[in-house]
Amino acid sequence: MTMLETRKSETAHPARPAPSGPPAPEASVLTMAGAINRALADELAADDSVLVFGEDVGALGGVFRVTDGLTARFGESRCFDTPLAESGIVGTAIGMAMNGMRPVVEMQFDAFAYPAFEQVVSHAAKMSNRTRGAVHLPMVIRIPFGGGIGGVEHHCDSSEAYYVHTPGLTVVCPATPQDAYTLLRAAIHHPDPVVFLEPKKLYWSKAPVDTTAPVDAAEIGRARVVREGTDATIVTYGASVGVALDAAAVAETEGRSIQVVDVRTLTPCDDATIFEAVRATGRAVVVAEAPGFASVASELAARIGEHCFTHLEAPVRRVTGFDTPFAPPKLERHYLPDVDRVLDAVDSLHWED
Amino acid sequence: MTMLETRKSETAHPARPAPSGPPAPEASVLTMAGAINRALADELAADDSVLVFGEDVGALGGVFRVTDGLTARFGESRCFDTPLAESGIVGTAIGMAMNGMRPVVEMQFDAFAYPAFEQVVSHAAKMSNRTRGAVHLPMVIRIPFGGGIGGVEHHCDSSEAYYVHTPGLTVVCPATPQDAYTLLRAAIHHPDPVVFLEPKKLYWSKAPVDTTAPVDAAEIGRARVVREGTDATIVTYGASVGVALDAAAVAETEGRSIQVVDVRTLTPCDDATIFEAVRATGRAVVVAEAPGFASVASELAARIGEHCFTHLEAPVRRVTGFDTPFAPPKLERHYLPDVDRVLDAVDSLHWED
Amino acid sequence: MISDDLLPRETPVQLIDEHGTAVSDPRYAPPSTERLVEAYRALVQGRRVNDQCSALVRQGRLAVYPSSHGQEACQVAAALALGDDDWLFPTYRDSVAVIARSVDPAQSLVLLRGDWHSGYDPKEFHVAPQATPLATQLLHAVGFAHAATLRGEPTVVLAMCGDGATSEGDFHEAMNFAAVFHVPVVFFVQNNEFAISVPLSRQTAAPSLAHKAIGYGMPGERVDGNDVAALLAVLDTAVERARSGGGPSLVEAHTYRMQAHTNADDDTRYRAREAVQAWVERDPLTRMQAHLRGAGAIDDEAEAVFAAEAEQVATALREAMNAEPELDPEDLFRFVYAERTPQLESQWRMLRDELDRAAMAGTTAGATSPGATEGAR
Amino acid sequence: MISDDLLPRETPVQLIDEHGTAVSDPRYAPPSTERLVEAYRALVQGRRVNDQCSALVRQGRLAVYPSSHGQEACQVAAALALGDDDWLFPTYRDSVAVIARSVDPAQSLVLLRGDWHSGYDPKEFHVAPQATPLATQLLHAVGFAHAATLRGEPTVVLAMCGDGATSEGDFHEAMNFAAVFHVPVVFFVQNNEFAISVPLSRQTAAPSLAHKAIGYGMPGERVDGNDVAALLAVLDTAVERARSGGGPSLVEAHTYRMQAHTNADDDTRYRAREAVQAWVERDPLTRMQAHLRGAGAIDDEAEAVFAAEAEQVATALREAMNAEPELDPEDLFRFVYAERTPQLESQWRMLRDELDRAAMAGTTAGATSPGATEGAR
Ligand SMILES: Cc1ncc(C[n+]2csc(CCOP(=O)(O)OP(=O)(O)O)c2C)c(N)n1
Ligand SMILES: Cc1ncc(C[n+]2csc(CCOP(=O)(O)OP(=O)(O)O)c2C)c(N)n1
Ligand SMILES: [Mg+2]
Ligand SMILES: [Mg+2]
Repeated sequence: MTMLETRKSETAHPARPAPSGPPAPEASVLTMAGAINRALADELAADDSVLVFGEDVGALGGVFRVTDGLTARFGESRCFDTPLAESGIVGTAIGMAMNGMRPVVEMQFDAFAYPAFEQVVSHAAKMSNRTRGAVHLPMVIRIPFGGGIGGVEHHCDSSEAYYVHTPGLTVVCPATPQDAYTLLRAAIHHPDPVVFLEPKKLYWSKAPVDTTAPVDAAEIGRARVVREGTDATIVTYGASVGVALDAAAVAETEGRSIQVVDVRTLTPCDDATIFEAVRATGRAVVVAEAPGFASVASELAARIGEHCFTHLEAPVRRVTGFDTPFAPPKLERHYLPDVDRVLDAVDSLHWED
Repeated sequence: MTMLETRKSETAHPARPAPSGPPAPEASVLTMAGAINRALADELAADDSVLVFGEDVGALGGVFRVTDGLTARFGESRCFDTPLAESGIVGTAIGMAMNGMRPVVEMQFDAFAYPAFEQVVSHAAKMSNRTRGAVHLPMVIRIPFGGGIGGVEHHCDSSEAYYVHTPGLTVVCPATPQDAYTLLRAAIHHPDPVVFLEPKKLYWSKAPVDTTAPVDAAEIGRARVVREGTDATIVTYGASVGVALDAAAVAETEGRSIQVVDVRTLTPCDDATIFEAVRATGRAVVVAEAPGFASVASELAARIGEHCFTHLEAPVRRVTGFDTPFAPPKLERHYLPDVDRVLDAVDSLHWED
Repeated sequence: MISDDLLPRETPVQLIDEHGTAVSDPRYAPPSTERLVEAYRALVQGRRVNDQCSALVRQGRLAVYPSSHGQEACQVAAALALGDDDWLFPTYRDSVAVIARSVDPAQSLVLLRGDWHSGYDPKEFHVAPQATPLATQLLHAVGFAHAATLRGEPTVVLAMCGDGATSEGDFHEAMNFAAVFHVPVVFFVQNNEFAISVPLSRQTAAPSLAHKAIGYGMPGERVDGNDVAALLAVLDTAVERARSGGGPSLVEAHTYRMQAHTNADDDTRYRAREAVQAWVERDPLTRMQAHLRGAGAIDDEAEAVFAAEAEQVATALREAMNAEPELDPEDLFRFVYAERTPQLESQWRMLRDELDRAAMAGTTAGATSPGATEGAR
Repeated sequence: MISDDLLPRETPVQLIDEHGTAVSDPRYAPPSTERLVEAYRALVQGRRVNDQCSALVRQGRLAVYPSSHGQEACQVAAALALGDDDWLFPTYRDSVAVIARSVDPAQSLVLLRGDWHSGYDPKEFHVAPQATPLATQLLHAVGFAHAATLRGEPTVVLAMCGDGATSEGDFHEAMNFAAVFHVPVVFFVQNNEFAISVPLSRQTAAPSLAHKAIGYGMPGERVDGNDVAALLAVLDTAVERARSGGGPSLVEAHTYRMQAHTNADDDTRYRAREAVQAWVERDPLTRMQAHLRGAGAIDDEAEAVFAAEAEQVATALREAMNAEPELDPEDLFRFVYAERTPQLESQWRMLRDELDRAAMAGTTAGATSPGATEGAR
């Protein structure tokens, strides 16, 4: 069922300023959900071929209210509800993209995107390659993902590993309202299918968002150092960026200077930024919520291990979800990577050497 | 469509002896397809609750003839064809396992297992956890996987990363007829769902198979050193084991002693055997066909990097499929890891130090 | 022509109308008065459980509750139509049916309370875990029934889903497998006119959901989903057909979701109050009450007994929900596999170590908030 | 009642019987003789292409070929029923339909030859890539048609699949989306009685596949799949309905797969020769030939022209297949994304470097066999 503990989350996650410099004077304070809503509205307004559809995205405005008001403003033909079938949603989006549209579809929760898996992996990801580039699929699959909202089973999966492993997909994951806005607009402009992962835990986090900057396609594929530091580097994304920043703040009180890299785009991976950051400190911790085995965290650890080998003072540590199904709400605090666990990992980075 | 280049493969892959010691006198020479067929037959004979079903597994005996003769021998109610729907196959197998059966289902090709993804990830993998162990699902999902047979699009995916990342699944991958027999019987006895990956390229490889040893549950979760060596360790599985052994043979002529570990069970991972092997040589190459990004190879590289750090003379190298959709038949030789590519990786292991 | 038998009637089967008056039907005999009294008793209890759960959500004792308020006739009939050895495959909204199959209400709410993913032993009650991913459980039901058939057991399986769930591919595959293998499954669709905010007209263009049955070669029937007598008669027939080797069938119950999808939903965004109001008159309880009173089968005294019983169930439920159970974090690792893997063992050791350190530092057990962290280190 | 219009007839529509005799139909007028001659010409060509391809497989010039031998009437009618601006969404077995839409035969065989995953530009011919994962393309077809509708374009989409594919969840979801959004799609099922080895009776228990239509609220029709006249009449009607805003419909053609599933299949394992033999008499070509000859619409001369044309196509195809095209390994990296990622660029550099080294060592371009390896190092 739809488990919406918005009230809970609304207070739990303090605002964190967008890391992309001081907000422009035009910036308004938005939640991440609001920023996504704004990005959708701005794209719907700018381009007639943009369409928004999925389950409950119309009159209801989505179970997270991300599409609130879009049908009222743009009409039933631009933002509409579909029958309850995720393969149907992604499959028809592919057909629409083949025919000149730029569909942006919503999967209601991460685990409910699995019925669409074949359409995503065997078609969305492969159509351009199949047709030697004759048919591109400019489409966005929005997936609310991750935990931290006290959701019941199937409502808190972190499914990014499935998508990043699939060649042909571009996978994006914002950690701030500003990035949610910026990256979603870039994703809608992107010529290829983008899986856009929205950290549920951050939907109600607030920050100033500049909506005036021109859409910059190059934002996709660009990681960002969101905190400078000299002793160790935390590489992370999504809701874990906040955990990493909190851990870095605690570490600072203990005399350790921790750099934090927000990966932002999971594929393609911004190796240059990540490797430079890790080489500068010589120590790395990768943090992510998903089960660790064969995950994005594994890939980041493996790449860093391979390309920064001679710079590393210690093994790359991973702080991830356990290799178990996501915890029930009352045990979720034990499951999710938290500040303590990140600091333990930092502690283990061979400081004695 | 079903692309069956059995004739081609039959000759292309020379027999390689089972690495588990000299064959018992009872051993008969079997292809891997034959060994799997034998394991199925032996389990069907031994246990009334074992059932085999899927697309074309009945009268036809499967598009790879793996289930040949089973319906004739055990009857329509033990080995039967289903309607053409993979979610239906896995979903009903779950229900059967809930009700005391031990279903062994066949997905016709790896990419055709994707329609069943939700049933695999949200149910097969989670039912035991969901019910606090009250409902176990002793079921096996057999998936012919990988390339090397000149198959067209969708017929050569290596999809293991999707399964190993999913907690609750046990993922097994034999590299020899003997292991196919041994591990499949163990998988059918296993109390939890097993994804059993059959390297298509090896279906017609032949070797002596001892079918008399008692079923040993502990075979699942056990890696094996299939070639001793002192200079570097190749960690691999499935069809790539043969490539690794060939590469090791070439390396030997060049004066390098290469150890080869066949992982056999992808989850749970036999860390002890793998780490011991890598620590002994101080150098490691991971080889697998699947696209490398966030793959089993990433995980192996990351774990080795983390746990063998102080023993490593060089970064862990990965030789994997490209991060592209699988190549069309005529370009497949460029795509698949081959001896040369493995040797190049070995060459890069900082020998100058 | 075979197909005529498979098509549903134009109007849903009804045996007792909105005023409690019996309606005679050419095909379905009304259930015995005894059975109707039993059903009414369960209806009263079901309504009380629904309303208690909604209250518990408001009090913060339950995380979420998808109420079947207004759909209790379907819930009760689904449970009562089955024998003890039969199996029920319910969804998240079917807690009342689960409870009517004698699962302890507190156990049935473990999922919605957030303690674990399911709270009862399916094998003890012959009730599968309540399914969240829509329509997936229909396939489990078919496989389950198929296994029983292969062993020659007389088990019948009743599998529930909503109108929205019929759009999923798994619905189709389950119907088809059931028909091809001719297994004893009754597919019971509660058409409550909404899938969260999406009305039936956006879900299907079919004359009715029961019209889907012919496309699989099984009979489809439509029934008034607020008439427990009609539901029992139709489901009894379907169960009997299944048990006697007649194969699967599809029953569509026309009912209405009287409350929001869950407490977290705001149904004023997508439906008019009058539409909801119109269904108050079709309430399954008042109708049966009027009928049984009219038939002299229940009186004030019987009603008082039923109400008291229901109140007892509610009280027990309240008390159970007010007690805070001790949850064991090690459970996260206990049931993933029959045998814990080395990886999970080492992950548990890491967590246990964290918990031990936190306990030593005097913080409460469990991973700690950022503030508490510093103390623990 | 609405549903009656949606049910198919008890027997498939037939306008020309197995002996070539015209049969009159209350609803469907026969296509003009001109159109039938055009269709016959395409049938002759389609048969020739099928047989040429099977020969090319035997000669090792084509990796695999799923022949539509015996199903050419369906193939031809699917292509001819559409206007130039309409779109066809075919499967792996529909090469003849693709070619009848004027895709160069050699381009249509790129997939099956193994050069690439598809060989023609879908936008040039208004033909989607031939789909391998069953039933998935039906959803693409629906989305494609929906987009056209939203822009007010008159495009009609004809989406093909086999009897086996109707069991997939995507079939269901496509039918349902099409009906709910009332989009101009004709679902055209070639029921050739087999899905590889699995007979129709194991695929469905429905009275017919066309009976599924009513479950979505669209009309279903059954047609003799070896009668190109009936096929044209029925598909024309369905296309016309779609174009004029009448929404989607489902057409089931009863035909037969005369050969094994592909050359790699051995159909003696699962069907009797007599069963296949029985369908020889219903061959779509001989029937149309007899009819047109009887009507005096074609004579020896015309037949000779058609045969010569078909032979030309076959010759061109043979020649194209005998030429070994130069394949560029860099293509592996070119089309994955519109812009090559840094990772793919470095992977291509690695491969290029291997190729360069191999070339320098005098081996042929491409990754090398173990034997050649040593030389290259
Ligand atoms: C596969 C899947 N997709 C989406 C959801 C989210 N979801 C939960 S309930 C629901 C609506 C279900 O409607 P219906 O089947 O009519 O049942 P009802 O809630 O009315 O009882 C949705 C979309 C889900 N649980 N599973
Ligand atoms: C999703 C999926 N599952 C399995 C297959 C393998 N497969 C290819 S063709 C085929 C049979 C298809 O039968 P049908 O739909 O009747 O078409 P026909 O081959 O008779 O034209 C199967 C099982 C596939 N291509 N896609
Ligand atoms: Mg509903
Ligand atoms: Mg067929």
